Amino acid sequence: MNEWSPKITAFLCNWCTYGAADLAGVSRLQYPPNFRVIRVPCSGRVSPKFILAAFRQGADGVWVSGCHPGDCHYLEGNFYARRKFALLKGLLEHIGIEPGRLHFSWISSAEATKFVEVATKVANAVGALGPAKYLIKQRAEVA
Amino acid sequence: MKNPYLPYPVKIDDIVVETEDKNLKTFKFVFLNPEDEANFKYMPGQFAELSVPGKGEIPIGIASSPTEKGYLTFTVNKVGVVTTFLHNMKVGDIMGIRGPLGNWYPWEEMEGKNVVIIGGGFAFTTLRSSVVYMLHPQNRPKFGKITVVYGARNPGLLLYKQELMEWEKRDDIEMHITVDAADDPNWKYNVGFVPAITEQKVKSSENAYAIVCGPPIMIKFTQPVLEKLGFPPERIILSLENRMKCAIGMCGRCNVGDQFVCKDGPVFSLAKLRTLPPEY
Amino acid sequence: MIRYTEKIRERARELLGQGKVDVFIGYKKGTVPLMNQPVMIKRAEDVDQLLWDSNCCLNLANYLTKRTEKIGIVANGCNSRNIVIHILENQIKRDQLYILGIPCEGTIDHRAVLRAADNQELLGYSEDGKEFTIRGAGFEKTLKKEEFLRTNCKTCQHRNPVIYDELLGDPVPENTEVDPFSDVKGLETQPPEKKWSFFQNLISKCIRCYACRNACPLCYCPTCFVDESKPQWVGKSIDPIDTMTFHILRAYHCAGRCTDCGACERVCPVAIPMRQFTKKLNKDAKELFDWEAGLTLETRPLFDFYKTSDYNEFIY
Amino acid sequence: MGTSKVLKKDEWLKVIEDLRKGYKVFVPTKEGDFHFFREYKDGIRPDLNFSNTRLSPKGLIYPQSERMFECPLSKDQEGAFILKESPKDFGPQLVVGIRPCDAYGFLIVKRNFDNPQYRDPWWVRRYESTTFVGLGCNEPCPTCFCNAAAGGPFGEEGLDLLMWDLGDEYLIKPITEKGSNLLAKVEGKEAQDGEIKEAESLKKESQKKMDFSFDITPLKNKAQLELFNEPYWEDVAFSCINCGTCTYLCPTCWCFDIQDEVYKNHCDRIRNWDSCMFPLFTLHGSGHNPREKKFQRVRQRFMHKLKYYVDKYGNGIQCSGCGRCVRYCPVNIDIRNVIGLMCG
Repeated sequence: MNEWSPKITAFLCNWCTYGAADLAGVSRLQYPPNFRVIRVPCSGRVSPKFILAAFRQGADGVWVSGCHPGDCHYLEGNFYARRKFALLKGLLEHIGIEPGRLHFSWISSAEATKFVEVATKVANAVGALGPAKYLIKQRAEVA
Repeated sequence: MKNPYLPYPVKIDDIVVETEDKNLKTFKFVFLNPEDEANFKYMPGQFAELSVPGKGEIPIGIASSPTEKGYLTFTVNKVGVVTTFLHNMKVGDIMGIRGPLGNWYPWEEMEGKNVVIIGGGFAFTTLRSSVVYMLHPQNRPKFGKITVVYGARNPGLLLYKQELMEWEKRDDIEMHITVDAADDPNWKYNVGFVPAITEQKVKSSENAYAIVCGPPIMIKFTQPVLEKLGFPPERIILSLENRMKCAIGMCGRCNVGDQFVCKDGPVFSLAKLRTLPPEY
Repeated sequence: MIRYTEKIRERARELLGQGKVDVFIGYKKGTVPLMNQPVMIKRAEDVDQLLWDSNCCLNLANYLTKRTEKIGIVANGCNSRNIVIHILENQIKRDQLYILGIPCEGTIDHRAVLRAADNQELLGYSEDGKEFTIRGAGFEKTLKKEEFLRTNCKTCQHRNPVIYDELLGDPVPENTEVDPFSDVKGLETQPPEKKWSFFQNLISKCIRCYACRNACPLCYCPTCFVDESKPQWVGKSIDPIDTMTFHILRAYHCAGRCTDCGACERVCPVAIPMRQFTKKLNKDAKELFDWEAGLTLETRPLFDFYKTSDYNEFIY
Repeated sequence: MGTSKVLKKDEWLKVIEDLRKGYKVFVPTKEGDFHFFREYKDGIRPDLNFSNTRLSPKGLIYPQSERMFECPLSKDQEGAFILKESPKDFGPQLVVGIRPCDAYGFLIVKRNFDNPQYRDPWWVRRYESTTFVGLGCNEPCPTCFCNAAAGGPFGEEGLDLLMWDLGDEYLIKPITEKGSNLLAKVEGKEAQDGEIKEAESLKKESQKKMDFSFDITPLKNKAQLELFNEPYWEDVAFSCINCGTCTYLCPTCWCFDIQDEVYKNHCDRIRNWDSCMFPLFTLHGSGHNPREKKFQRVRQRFMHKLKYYVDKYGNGIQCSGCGRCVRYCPVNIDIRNVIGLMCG
């Protein structure tokens, strides 16, 4: 039973995706158990530093999910987040983080089914890549 | 070769919350190895590095007196990473202490002299050590009159309250406790800033040394008062703080001119400080 | 470009003399060949220190952050774009500045020049139009400037200042033919492991002196993320992952702001081409948002506004 | 200290190669456009045809990042929370081709790390187990000023052996007993009068090429506060970008930081080079910073090197004249000019 299964850090917006996860739970919908959820007030709160910190600490994947464009509780947080993430994703992939490790989604609190779908998709994508190889902080390589 | 960076292992023996805002706690440590205690010979005014593995080290003045055997105490303000972690540690936890470090108040020089101790806020730690040291029956005859002016913003922020009250009752030490403001109608001590109380209560600088520890603003306004009272700068003793890492004069950050606060200090006379750049 | 020197001196003298500016920021000749030093002139009689040649590589916008005086400054294309960013980000006010614009014909890559001199010691440098001459013990070489341009200058598409109070020469033609991102595109086609080892290798000599960060006019945060302790984002040793984290975050802080002035690479004591990080961001900003930093005072910075129609394809 | 020997260049390099049996040998080698000291392993090509290494060799004795102590952090493990020295190899090292300025630099730093009160165990053990084979400079760089700051282009202090490049051969002079013992085991012909004369004249020629000089008396005589309060510091510091290039490349800058790192319930206490150019260097927990402004930090660096060190040790300035900071300062702050100002 020592089979590897991915650890995925999920930054979920309190106002939508986190609710969707809840709803999926109470609706008894099955989704992969690979996520370590961090509840954030808005996808706009997710600093690129958080995502790097997750990878550094050994996350095999990172998933950020917020409200649909136009539905942000703070009106426009997710619009700003979208710009930030677009460039961040490009940069991380450029330095060698595989494209399937970092995921973004918009899921409203009513979309339990979408939550399950995306969670499955993310878990499968990360699972297919195997354990994270790059940017993991190990014991310091020093003299 | 003795490794001067290696802390002695110690155990937290007791934790006392000192102030009402709970930001200051006094930690009592005992050495895990008795021979380490024998090696840890210190004088009031010195400091040590409290070493919390995984978090780092912090330089803290030793609040206990060498006359108190079997343990060390440190009063720590909760500010950064290490102190915050330390505040959450429990009695029985193991950590490290590295020291004693730095110089001490000029005890040899002060023998036979009157001593005025002026402290503010949570900078009273090594002053507490000094008072306990001087009041020890073996040491008390070595000093003349001992006067203490100690102030805090309000009564709840005074350190070592119980001891202060005990000292108040003694006749071999003159206590002037003060607060900036008190809303307690039963407050029976002084109200006023430390420099003002010093001016009112300290009558003479004759044959006397003044040891001053406190926030920069207090020191700034106490200096002229002391000079007015006639204390020459050689007899105004201050204890400095600077960011430190190694605390043995090697890492290079705490210097004030060519002096290292960690190794050549932290205790300097005002006369000495006047020859040095004011980088503290 | 030596021809600008006299004009700069003349105008700086007048501006200082007439009290239109309190100080004038420009370059002076350094004590080492191929090296000029940023300088702040306070008195009209000192303006003869000022010069302009192909070694004016440090970005002067660096020296504007939070200054309060009225400042005269020289600015070529990239420097002027960084001045725009400084104004947009409230680091300096437009009306504090008197900008002498310099249509720029590029600056030279001192490392390439030294290579051409077989890394022999240089004792002298002079330039004349499209050529420059280096001298050392027993040798003298005249080289064509266009062959020794810094890599960012070679692909620069904004050589003329975008903001100025007066232009010191006729605008130079912009070089729109070249593809500034050909190297990035090449790497993009590589598999992840190749990319990772490329960047690991790229930063392997890094000593974390932070010259790249500090030479960058975009890096003016009072507390840099590397200095934050609660939480601590990145370790301080030269552990390769910590070093990589530093470079990723440093670059990302420049996202949508980098003008590719090349100061970071120019100052690196171990010659790390760290523009490979920022160029990817510049490329994506251009392709996804049609964005180039610091071109106009009229638009907010890239991350300070959005469109509902922004690129969304990467989001489920 | 015994007699000098003369060896053909390739013979001497062969000797060095063979010495890898008894020593960890470090040699200058070219990587990209410049030279670094690297451990002489297979695949490394020593290159003694260089002006100087980009980074000073201080890292061979005092690595940029070094694990000091470690301990487990979970209660059920033995020795939890009790730091122990990390195991290290302090076996004999041999540094070949170090320039006299850099070797002299170690002597400057030694006064800090090896003093009557405290000895830095890592620095001292590594320094003591290292043999330094210097290479004199026939052609000093225009930025060099070791003649004024230290022992000059063929200075012997801090070296165990000194090599002269005589064209096809090296003349190797023993300086210390350590060096002499090493050289005694090397087969080579004894240096002849002619060769010794040639070496002497190379030294004189080289010294003649260096034109910067200064008199240290004003640095000694002026009060700290007088120099500290000079009006020129803001101008000196104007162009500074507060990077750590000068301090990290310097053979005589020794400041460090100590950091704890945790990995999987294991604590490492690591020390890293630090720089007085960084604001964090002196930042208090309260937020107060005694050297808050850029010019204060620049002033600190020069005051430390040119005044505080002079006062503290009475043994010259804290600079060996290697010229790296002059050359590689991104904004051309030239210590020689600052010396001029401070002595003026």
